[in-house]
Amino acid sequence: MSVVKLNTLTSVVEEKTGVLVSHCYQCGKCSAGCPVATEMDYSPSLILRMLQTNNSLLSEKVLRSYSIWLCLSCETCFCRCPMDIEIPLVMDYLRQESVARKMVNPKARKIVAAHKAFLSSIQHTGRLYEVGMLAEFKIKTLDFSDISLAPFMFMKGKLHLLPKRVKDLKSIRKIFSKTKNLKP
Amino acid sequence: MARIGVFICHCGENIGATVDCAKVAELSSRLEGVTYSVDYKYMCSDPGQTLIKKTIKEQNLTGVVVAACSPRMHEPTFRKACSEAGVNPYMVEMANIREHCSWVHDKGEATTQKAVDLVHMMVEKVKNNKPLQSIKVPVKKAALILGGGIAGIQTSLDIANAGHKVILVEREPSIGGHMSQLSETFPTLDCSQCILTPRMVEVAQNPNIELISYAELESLEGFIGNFKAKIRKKARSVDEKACTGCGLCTTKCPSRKIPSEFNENMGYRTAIYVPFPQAVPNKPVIDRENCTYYKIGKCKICEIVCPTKAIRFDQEDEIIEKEVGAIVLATGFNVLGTDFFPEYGYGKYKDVITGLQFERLASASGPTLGDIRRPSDGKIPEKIVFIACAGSRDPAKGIEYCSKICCMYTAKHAMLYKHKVPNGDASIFYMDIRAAGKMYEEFVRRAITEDEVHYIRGRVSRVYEKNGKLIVKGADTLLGGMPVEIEADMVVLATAGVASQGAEALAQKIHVSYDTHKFFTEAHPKLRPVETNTAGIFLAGACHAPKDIPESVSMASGAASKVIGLFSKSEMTREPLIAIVNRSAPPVYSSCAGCFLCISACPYQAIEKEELKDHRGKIMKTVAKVNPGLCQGCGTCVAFCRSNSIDIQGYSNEQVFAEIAALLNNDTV
Amino acid sequence: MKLAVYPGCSLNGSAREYYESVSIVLEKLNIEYSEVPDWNCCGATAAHNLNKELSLVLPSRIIAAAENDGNEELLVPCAACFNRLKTVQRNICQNKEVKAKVSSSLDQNISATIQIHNIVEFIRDNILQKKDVEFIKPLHKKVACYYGCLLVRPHSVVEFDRMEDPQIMEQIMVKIGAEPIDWAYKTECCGAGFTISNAEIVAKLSAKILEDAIDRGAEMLIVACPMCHANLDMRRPMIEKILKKEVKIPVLYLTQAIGLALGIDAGKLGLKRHFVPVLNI
Amino acid sequence: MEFEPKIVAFVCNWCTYAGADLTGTSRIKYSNDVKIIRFPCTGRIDFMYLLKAFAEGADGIIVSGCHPNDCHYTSGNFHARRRWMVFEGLLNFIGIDSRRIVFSWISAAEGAKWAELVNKTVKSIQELGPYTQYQKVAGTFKKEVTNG
Repeated sequence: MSVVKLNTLTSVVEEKTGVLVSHCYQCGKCSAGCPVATEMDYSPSLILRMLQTNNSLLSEKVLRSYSIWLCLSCETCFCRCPMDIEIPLVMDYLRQESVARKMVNPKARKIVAAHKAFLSSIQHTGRLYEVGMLAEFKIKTLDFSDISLAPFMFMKGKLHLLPKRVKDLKSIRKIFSKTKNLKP
Repeated sequence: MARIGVFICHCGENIGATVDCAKVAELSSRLEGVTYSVDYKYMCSDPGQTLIKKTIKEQNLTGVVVAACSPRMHEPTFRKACSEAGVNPYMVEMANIREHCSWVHDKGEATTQKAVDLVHMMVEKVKNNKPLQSIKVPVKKAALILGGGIAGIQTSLDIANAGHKVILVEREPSIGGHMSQLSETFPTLDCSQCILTPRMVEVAQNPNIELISYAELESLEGFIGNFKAKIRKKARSVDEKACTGCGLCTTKCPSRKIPSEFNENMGYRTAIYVPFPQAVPNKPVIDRENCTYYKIGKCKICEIVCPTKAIRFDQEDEIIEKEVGAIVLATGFNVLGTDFFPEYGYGKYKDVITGLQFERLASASGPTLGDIRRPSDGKIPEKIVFIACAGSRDPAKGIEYCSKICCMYTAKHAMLYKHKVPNGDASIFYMDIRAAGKMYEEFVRRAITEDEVHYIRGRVSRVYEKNGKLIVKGADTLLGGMPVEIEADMVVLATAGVASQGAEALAQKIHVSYDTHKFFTEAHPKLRPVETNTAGIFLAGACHAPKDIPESVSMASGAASKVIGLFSKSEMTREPLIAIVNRSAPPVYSSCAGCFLCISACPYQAIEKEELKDHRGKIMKTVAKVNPGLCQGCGTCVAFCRSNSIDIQGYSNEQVFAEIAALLNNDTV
Repeated sequence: MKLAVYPGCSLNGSAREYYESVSIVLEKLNIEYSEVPDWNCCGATAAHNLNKELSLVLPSRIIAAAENDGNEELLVPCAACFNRLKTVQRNICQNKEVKAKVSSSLDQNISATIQIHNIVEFIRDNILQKKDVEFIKPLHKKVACYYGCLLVRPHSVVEFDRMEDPQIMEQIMVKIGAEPIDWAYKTECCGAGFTISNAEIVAKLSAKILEDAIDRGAEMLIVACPMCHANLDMRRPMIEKILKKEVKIPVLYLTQAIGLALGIDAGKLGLKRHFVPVLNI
Repeated sequence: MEFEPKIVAFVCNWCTYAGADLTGTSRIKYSNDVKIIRFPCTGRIDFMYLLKAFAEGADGIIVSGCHPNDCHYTSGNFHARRRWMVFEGLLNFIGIDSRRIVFSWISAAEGAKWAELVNKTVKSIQELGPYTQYQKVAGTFKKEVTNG
């Protein structure tokens, strides 16, 4: 006896992550503990509530929200949730969905850029090449605010000019090709 | 030749929607021995029962099968109906085609076929049934009440006032239970002790009530109407008859720094102590763990000062045996501590307390004489935060159920605080306000509107201490989950109500069933709320589930009326579903070989040896004999018997074999 | 038991002093180990934010490499990498589909049965009981042990003791002669992956942490995560702006503190690489 | 189509039977290949019944009663367990596949567990396939046990 599910964002989230949004009874404990809730446009509990409504307009608001990108994956919400709802997993999925549907919140540009720069660096060297990563990030975002840090980092020997590569780069490329990589 | 009638019930849609009842009736009519079969919307209804009675007479049936709900629900109903129409009630069986069929399978051929099979099974069983006469047993008209909280007190008084003997057993040195710890009670705000203590005194003075305090049930034997209870009366180290309760000993006792259980460890007591001034009985107890004499062998100051020489250091536990006809469980509940909640400080912050501790602070007889003061430094809190559902509705860290009483007592706590500290600031973090009860909602509204208690809908994520303040990080979900941070002086957790410790052990000792949370289970969730599945044992109060005072009291009176009903006859009838050892004419007398394995198997000592004599009185054979008064019909002996000489009425070998054969050979229908 | 260490990218770059101190402390404790051969990045926050599958496969390659090299134990000093590796291991062991997916992407069947340790519990198990280790220079300091998120959460994955108020670092600190303080921010988030992408938030959160530590009289912070260190150490200028005061409290890696107590020279422990000078030790 | 095993469940009236009632009250669906025979107590169950059931064509059997210590009659379930230990050895000895008999404790509160047990058993019996071997020898058996 299987119930036919609407193909809403909510049902997809529940299917892909295995997290049951419907279990949330809106106690708000996640929002209470979230370190960045004050910066968010919608608090974690509100995001879950919006998903619960199964309403397409609200679903789009969720995907366009800044909140999903502000989430630090610090897991505080999950470890205190009385209903054991793994919110960070939901956030992960929503982020990927919002990129896929080109709905990334403008304020999150820098964050996404940083993530992408990071991944492309790995794709090319197998390891994080900080200089390359920073450079790409700075160029993409035209944000040179704390470029001043770099010289210090060199002085402290914290930055290598040349990347340290993984020898067997093929395997890395392979991994990227096999895991439907999003264009960096 | 058997003439069996089969009656198929639709139970409205419950069965009718999934099982093709007409077809079941049609197919069963083809079964050998079935003379009549019919389906009907509601068999248990009055017309339904009349239909059965009418058919019995018209078809002069010898046996009846009713295919409907679980026999645990309506077997008595139909057996009664049939016996009124002249069929022996034990010639009636029920096929469970609702709980075990229509409700658990989807509509379809297979489900209908299963219903037919279940009917077939019962038809074959009935063919092997024998008419039986119910057994009469005497009833001992005395009741044993376990637990002397408000529920136990109410039950005892009701039964005693109906003129029956009552033995009230209380684990603690005094009766009164949790209610005696409360300050005021919702929704009337009248003082708990003022309404409770008179009842406690009544108990002490009622000639029909024998109060055994500081005691626990050791063991229980027997069955409804005829229980034998052993009660362990713990050594008080005080001769209760000699002691006048003058209290001199407690004032002179040198070890004074023992945390007081009655004050939820917020006050101190002495080693020889009375839990609280209005205790009943008002006789002290020596707490041997903490008494200097028992620890190092000297002191005995209490003995020296006692004017009536009532101290008995050598006193030992005493086992008291009682015969009772009924038992009422009123063992109450417990509240969780603060230490199981990591995010609220693992119990390391002194000023994070439980609701029950707050009751003691607010109580005029409490450690602070009614002032609300912080346990840490005795300051009066200017900002206080109450956290509802601290453990309740929290499958992750607490329990999934709602503790029911917290919404109300938290509102009350906030009110009491505001009355005592008018300029203070009280906030309550809640998820829902469950105030269903007479004048309850009004009470909560009063807290919000008149006493200006801030209700914030949201749960608290964390509490931590900083510069003597408790930082409470919560959220307001009505503002979209906006974080709310409060610097409080004191935090009160409405911790969950859970089963009292030892509940599981007790349940196992007396064989009543209990749920996953160790609360005792009632016989039927709706129709038999104060009975257990064990005949003669009843439930009162919070040992069944968290309850407030009025609910506990009404449940207590309910249980009492059940007991009084049982005691209204001097003997009661029991189902004859018991074991019997076969007998036959000389020279065999019985196939029993006299190995008496059955005696060792019987949990009720219901089997004894019997000497069979010939007409000259010469002993021919010694065989087993079942005492029908004691046998409970578990049938363990039957499975043990190697010579098939002992069998159990209603579940005989013939009946079971017939059932098995019927179930597995459904090709006939 | 053959032990491998997975340093991860930070410990090779911005947090090299952490690796330096880890290596030298392990040496001092006579614990033999080898680096995971030809290791790659675990994908960090970026991967599980943008590409779930990638975030599963990258760490598996590391686990596989360690296992293929015949190791039974894997020490991961970086809390972030540790968390990723543990998460993936749990996924592989509990979910057949994941296991299949990962194996195909790696062209090999991965068992993922290797024991993965974080630095804190590893040090506890190898120091607290040991009699022969000598702390010739007890660290007579009031220290605030900062665990952050990834070491202790989620409990179901990392199974760290007492997630709301862990005590293991404190036990270690007592052992090396320091005095751990009781404070409120030991498991609050510092801003983690936003180090470069959202410095404002990092500064805000890190400021709260440092403030509480200072208010309660801590003389230094002890951490076990390169990201936490970067945020608490490198972001000082912004933090000082927020708190409107100088904040000079140094931030040491757990292994650096232990190293000092073992009498190892500050330079060898990479203490000179910190932005906030570690004075008078 | 898949083979539908015939499975008989011998259950105690106080725990498992009530538990199965609860499964119904909570409307939890389960396979209809299992049919229940009600006993006052698992202690009542003479293991001859199991042989009888196999003889009559059962493919699998469930025996279920109260959890240890919860027996309505103090110790019936313990007797049943002890007897089962002995009996299992006998079964293996005479070559009856004891995997076809599932022993379990299910309380009156465990409705969901009953549904689980049924479905699990049906699945495992389906894997074992129909049980015909024993019925061959059973003819003689029937006579012997039913004369009791």
